[in-house]
Amino acid sequence: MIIDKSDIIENTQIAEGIWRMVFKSVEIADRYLGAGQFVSVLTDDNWEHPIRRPMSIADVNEDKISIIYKVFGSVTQALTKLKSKDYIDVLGPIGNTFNVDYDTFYPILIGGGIGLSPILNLSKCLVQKGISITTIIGAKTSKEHFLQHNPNKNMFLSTDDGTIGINGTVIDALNIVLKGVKNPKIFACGPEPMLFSIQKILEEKSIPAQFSVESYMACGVGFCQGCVIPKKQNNEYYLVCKDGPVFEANEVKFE
Amino acid sequence: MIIDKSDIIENTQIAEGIWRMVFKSVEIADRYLGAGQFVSVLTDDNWEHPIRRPMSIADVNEDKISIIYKVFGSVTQALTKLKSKDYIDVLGPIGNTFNVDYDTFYPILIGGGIGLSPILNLSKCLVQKGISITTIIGAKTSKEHFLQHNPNKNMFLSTDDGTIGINGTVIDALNIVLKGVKNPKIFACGPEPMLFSIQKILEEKSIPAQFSVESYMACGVGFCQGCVIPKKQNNEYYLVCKDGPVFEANEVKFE
Amino acid sequence: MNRLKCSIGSIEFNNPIFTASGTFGYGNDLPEFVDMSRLGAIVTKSITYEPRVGNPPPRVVETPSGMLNSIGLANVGIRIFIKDIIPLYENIDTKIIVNIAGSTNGEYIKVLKELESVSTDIVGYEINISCPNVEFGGMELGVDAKLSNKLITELRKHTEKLLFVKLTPNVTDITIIAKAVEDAGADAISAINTVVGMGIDIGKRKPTIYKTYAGLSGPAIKPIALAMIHKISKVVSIPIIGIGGIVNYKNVIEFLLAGATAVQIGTANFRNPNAGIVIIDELNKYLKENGISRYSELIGKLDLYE
Amino acid sequence: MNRLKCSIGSIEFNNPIFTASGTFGYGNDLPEFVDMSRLGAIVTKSITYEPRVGNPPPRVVETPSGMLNSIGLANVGIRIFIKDIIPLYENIDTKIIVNIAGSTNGEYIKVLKELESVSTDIVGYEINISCPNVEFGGMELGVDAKLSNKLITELRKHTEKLLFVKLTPNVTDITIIAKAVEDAGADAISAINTVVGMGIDIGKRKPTIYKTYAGLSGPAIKPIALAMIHKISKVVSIPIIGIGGIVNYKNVIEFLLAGATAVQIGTANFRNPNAGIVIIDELNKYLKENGISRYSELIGKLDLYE
Ligand SMILES: Cc1cc2nc3c(=O)[nH]c(=O)nc-3n(C[C@H](O)[C@H](O)[C@H](O)COP(=O)(O)OP(=O)(O)OC[C@H]3O[C@@H](n4cnc5c(N)ncnc54)[C@H](O)[C@@H]3O)c2cc1C
Ligand SMILES: Cc1cc2nc3c(=O)[nH]c(=O)nc-3n(C[C@H](O)[C@H](O)[C@H](O)COP(=O)(O)OP(=O)(O)OC[C@H]3O[C@@H](n4cnc5c(N)ncnc54)[C@H](O)[C@@H]3O)c2cc1C
Ligand SMILES: Cc1cc2nc3c(=O)[nH]c(=O)nc-3n(C[C@H](O)[C@H](O)[C@H](O)COP(=O)(O)O)c2cc1C
Ligand SMILES: Cc1cc2nc3c(=O)[nH]c(=O)nc-3n(C[C@H](O)[C@H](O)[C@H](O)COP(=O)(O)O)c2cc1C
Ligand code: FES
Ligand code: FES
Repeated sequence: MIIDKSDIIENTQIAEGIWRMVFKSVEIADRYLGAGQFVSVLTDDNWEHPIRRPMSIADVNEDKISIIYKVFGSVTQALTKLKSKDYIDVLGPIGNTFNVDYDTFYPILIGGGIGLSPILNLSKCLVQKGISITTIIGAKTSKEHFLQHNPNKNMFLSTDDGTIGINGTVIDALNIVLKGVKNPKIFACGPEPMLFSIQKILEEKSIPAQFSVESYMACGVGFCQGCVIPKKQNNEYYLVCKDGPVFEANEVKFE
Repeated sequence: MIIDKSDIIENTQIAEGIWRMVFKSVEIADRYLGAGQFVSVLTDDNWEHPIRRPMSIADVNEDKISIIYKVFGSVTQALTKLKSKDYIDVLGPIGNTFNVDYDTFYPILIGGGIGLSPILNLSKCLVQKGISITTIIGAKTSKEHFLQHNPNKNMFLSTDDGTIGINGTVIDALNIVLKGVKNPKIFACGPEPMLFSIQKILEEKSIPAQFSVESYMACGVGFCQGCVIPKKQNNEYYLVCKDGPVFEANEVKFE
Repeated sequence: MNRLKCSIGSIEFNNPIFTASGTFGYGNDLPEFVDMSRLGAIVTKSITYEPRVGNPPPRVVETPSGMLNSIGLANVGIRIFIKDIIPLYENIDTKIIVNIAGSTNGEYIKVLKELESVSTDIVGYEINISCPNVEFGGMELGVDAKLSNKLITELRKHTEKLLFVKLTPNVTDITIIAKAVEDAGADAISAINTVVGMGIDIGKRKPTIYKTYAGLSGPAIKPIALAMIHKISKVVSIPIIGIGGIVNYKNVIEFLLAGATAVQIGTANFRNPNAGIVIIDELNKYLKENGISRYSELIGKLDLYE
Repeated sequence: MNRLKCSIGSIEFNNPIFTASGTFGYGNDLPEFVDMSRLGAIVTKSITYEPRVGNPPPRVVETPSGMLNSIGLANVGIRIFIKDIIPLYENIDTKIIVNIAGSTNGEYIKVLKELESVSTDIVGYEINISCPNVEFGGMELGVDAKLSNKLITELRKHTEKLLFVKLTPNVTDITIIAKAVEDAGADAISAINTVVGMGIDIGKRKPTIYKTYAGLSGPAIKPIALAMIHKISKVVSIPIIGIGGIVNYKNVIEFLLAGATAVQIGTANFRNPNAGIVIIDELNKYLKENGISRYSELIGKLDLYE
């Protein structure tokens, strides 16, 4: 892990309210371990927003690192103002990675909302290795999608309003996909309610899964003890930044 | 007075640490009364710096308004980042104007440090009217000057280190200039110690003067009662934003 | 439909957005572009019996997301206020609340009585027992439940108009003071006044404010204000006027959810004298878009975790 | 020449820049790029007798120029601390101060005694009587001069190591508590802990922190901290460790001028775990450029207006 003032190479809108930023950091790329890890960014010297913002790594290509972000509030809004040649202050890489035992299982990847970054990253890695997988990416409506629905290539999009891909949530898509595969293992990232629903379905069907989870973070380095998520087995907590962000689905509890 | 989101036309460095910004505001230009008035600017939606920054009007040319600013701290630093086509949130025009009874007096204009904006403004107005004046502009060193020392045209620069113009402060320059004129009246703007020194000299010599003074301002509109300067005659205060910024030299007290 | 109608005691306000004392003058001398009739009410700068010139400069300075001030209750005094300013209120239909400060109980009472003795359109008084920048009437009075109760009990006897009491946050337990002034007959509690703070100019090695200590306001103190209002709302049944760092309609909703019936805009007026009016428009829009027919449905509607 | 040498009690620190409790872990698990040996000292996360899992999330949230936290003293407990963490300190030469918290006087004493019973390189203790996020050991203890005096008097009996006492700002008059703990034998006063605050998520209509109330830290509270430190410095003669919103060397100088002998960096570590080290370098540069041969020349050198 390192803090690097990284040069921005690209920062463009790729769907409604969704942006991709590519920046260059040899330091971070050198330390990068794989899909699941994230970085934490600072837009500028402004102390109105003292806290960094965590962003999953969507892709690492040599020393070029991509993140995909949704414009939520002030800081993501400020991110959109940055241009190539500006720099961004990045802490990373942070956290652990997905562990895909693809010899035993058939990987189904699910990304909901802005949870798609680590999923796209993982998907690309697995495809490059020639492993066959199915990917499901969900959004509210077609405008928020920047990928192609392509069931032939096992790439399923879903939209709540049915404007593209499968009409419904990623859960609906998952139920369809599950019918056609054997020995599935799920790798999912997305909003808590989505992970919670997936958790319930998988428990019923005894399907293993790994989740990349979110939690409000003040530091990203284990200092603040802020980023907790309850353990399933007892009343203790995991730190998402140190113990995660990737957990076995049966390790974590959603409330 | 109005608040206007004004388009920036130009924002360039003109000397060491000194910038000129020109922005367009029909609304403010319409209400502008003359040299001495100022505006108060807000760089952006950032609440780390809740308070506007007052800046004297250096020039009004139709709907184009110029300010000249020195990079002091965070906000003036942030100002330098703005480019033409960006906008700036401006409150103004604020305050009163110099009152130059040039029929009776010979105007000597003195600007020290960043106090040169209203002086340049006044100087241009008087010259355009064909009135003969003397202007003295002081700085620490030649790098902070962007004007030409031109005694033939009654334009004197001074520098503390003698790197351009008269070696010394504006007071040294004033003492030289005073020798050659009759019935002088001084119009000055600059740091408090400078105005204080001028005040003492003029009192001795019974020369009238008007000062444009500064004070820390929270509102610029008379709400906060923050921008006070002591009255000379009693223990009360003037509000610089409502009663000033221009005062007769014998009205105000420096401590 | 006026979604923003707001009642406190017997008075109906057009909306719950007021301007805070000391941040809007007396309401008589506004920039041309401010239409103050849109505001729910204006709370005047604190009025004392004698005129006060206030403290030497520097009186104000910026801090991270806030500002410090020590104005020292500069004001024209009650006589000039009655003679020169009150008559101007006849021509406006914004509701006026006069903020009163004093150095002794007697001074508060004298000011209130002077105001009661003239016929005015003033709808009420806000009693400032919380100014951090004077000795009495601030740190001594406002932190002592008994003294506060005694003063408000006395003032209550002399007026039937609205009586707001403005509390200081510089106290171990604000709920005790809140309870004491409710018991004394206050119609509402205004909270919070500024938090004691200090700034230092490292170049000059001097305080940034002449009086060394000053009052902190602005967004920086919003979390402190929200906590105090939420705590007060648990112990009193009179309305609370929420104050502290409000700069947009979202902040207003935070204060409503915490338990405030109305709010006051302070520091934000310095950045934009129209801040209150912008907020009224934003708030209306929010209510409309969310199908909320009366803003008051939001008051205290906070869903705690435990 | 070490311009930054700093003495508190019998201990010499390399410099007056410490990290604040709860913002740097136990000092045992740092990002690779942090060279903690550069720091004057590390104050550990608060240790209690039993391990504590802490509060449910959300535990932290940003506010304007600050943040709220309610971690709930999550920590490994004294036994694991002694078994697993203290041995690691042998391999480092940064000075360690252990912050102690408890739910009863007895708990504080038990934790201190456990630590005294093992031979360690720890140079001292910081007694946290100011955590806003637990009932006792926070709001009850730290706001009561008698209780505070009693606890510190007791603890003093059991150790000759440095004893810092960390005070809460959530009190009407912090100088009374400061005096009480000085009288009890404290070697230094650490001030301030966080200010009670609250945030509200208007979308969810819930508090932003699970426990409703939380502790405000960061630049927003710097003016409050400076005022308190300046006030404390007028009534005590033991050193003060200034804490609250320090993010750069200029802020450190403000605290020194206000009367602090050393400072602690808290929230700034979250933005950059190297914040303290950056500040040490900046401060050294400033002293050099200004021809100041010992930083301590700045302590309390504030030139008041009146
Ligand atoms: C491990 C992790 C990976 C993430 N990856 C991505 C990603 O790839 N793309 C993406 O768009 N978003 C991602 N997020 C969420 C992202 O951090 C927030 O959207 C962002 O911080 C919002 O900041 P804001 O100032 O725009 O909004 P704000 O108005 O500050 O906040 C809006 C919401 O964002 C969340 N948020 C804000 N600050 C933080 C924080 N410090 N830590 C965690 N959550 C916060 C909160 O839920 C908050 O309510 C990730 C979060 C985590 C924890
Ligand atoms: C009537 C008036 C006219 C001015 N005209 C000019 C001008 O034409 N050009 C120019 O460069 N500067 C002018 N100034 C000064 C200018 O406002 C400050 O330099 C600027 O605010 C510095 O802001 P900052 O954030 O960069 O620095 P900061 O770090 O915030 O402050 C540096 C210093 O600037 C001064 N300052 C900061 N904020 C204010 C404020 N709100 N009101 C008054 N002073 C403040 C203080 O002395 C402070 O110590 C004028 C000031 C006044 C009162
Ligand atoms: C410059 C200034 C002057 C103030 N004067 C008064 C006053 O005279 N009487 C009073 O009761 N409160 C006074 N206040 C406090 C405000 O009314 C308000 O309680 C406080 O500023 C917090 O609100 P804010 O954060 O929105 O500014 C003053 C505040 C400021 C900033
Ligand atoms: C996340 C977090 C956890 C904290 N935990 C503790 C703690 O365990 N014990 C303690 O005495 N202070 C604790 N504090 C308070 C800090 O040590 C410090 O007093 C406070 O944050 C103010 O300093 P700052 O503004 O530099 O952060 C904590 C602060 C934060 C932000
Ligand atoms: S974000 Fe601070 S411990 Fe995980
Ligand atoms: S700046 Fe507020 S009254 Fe002048």
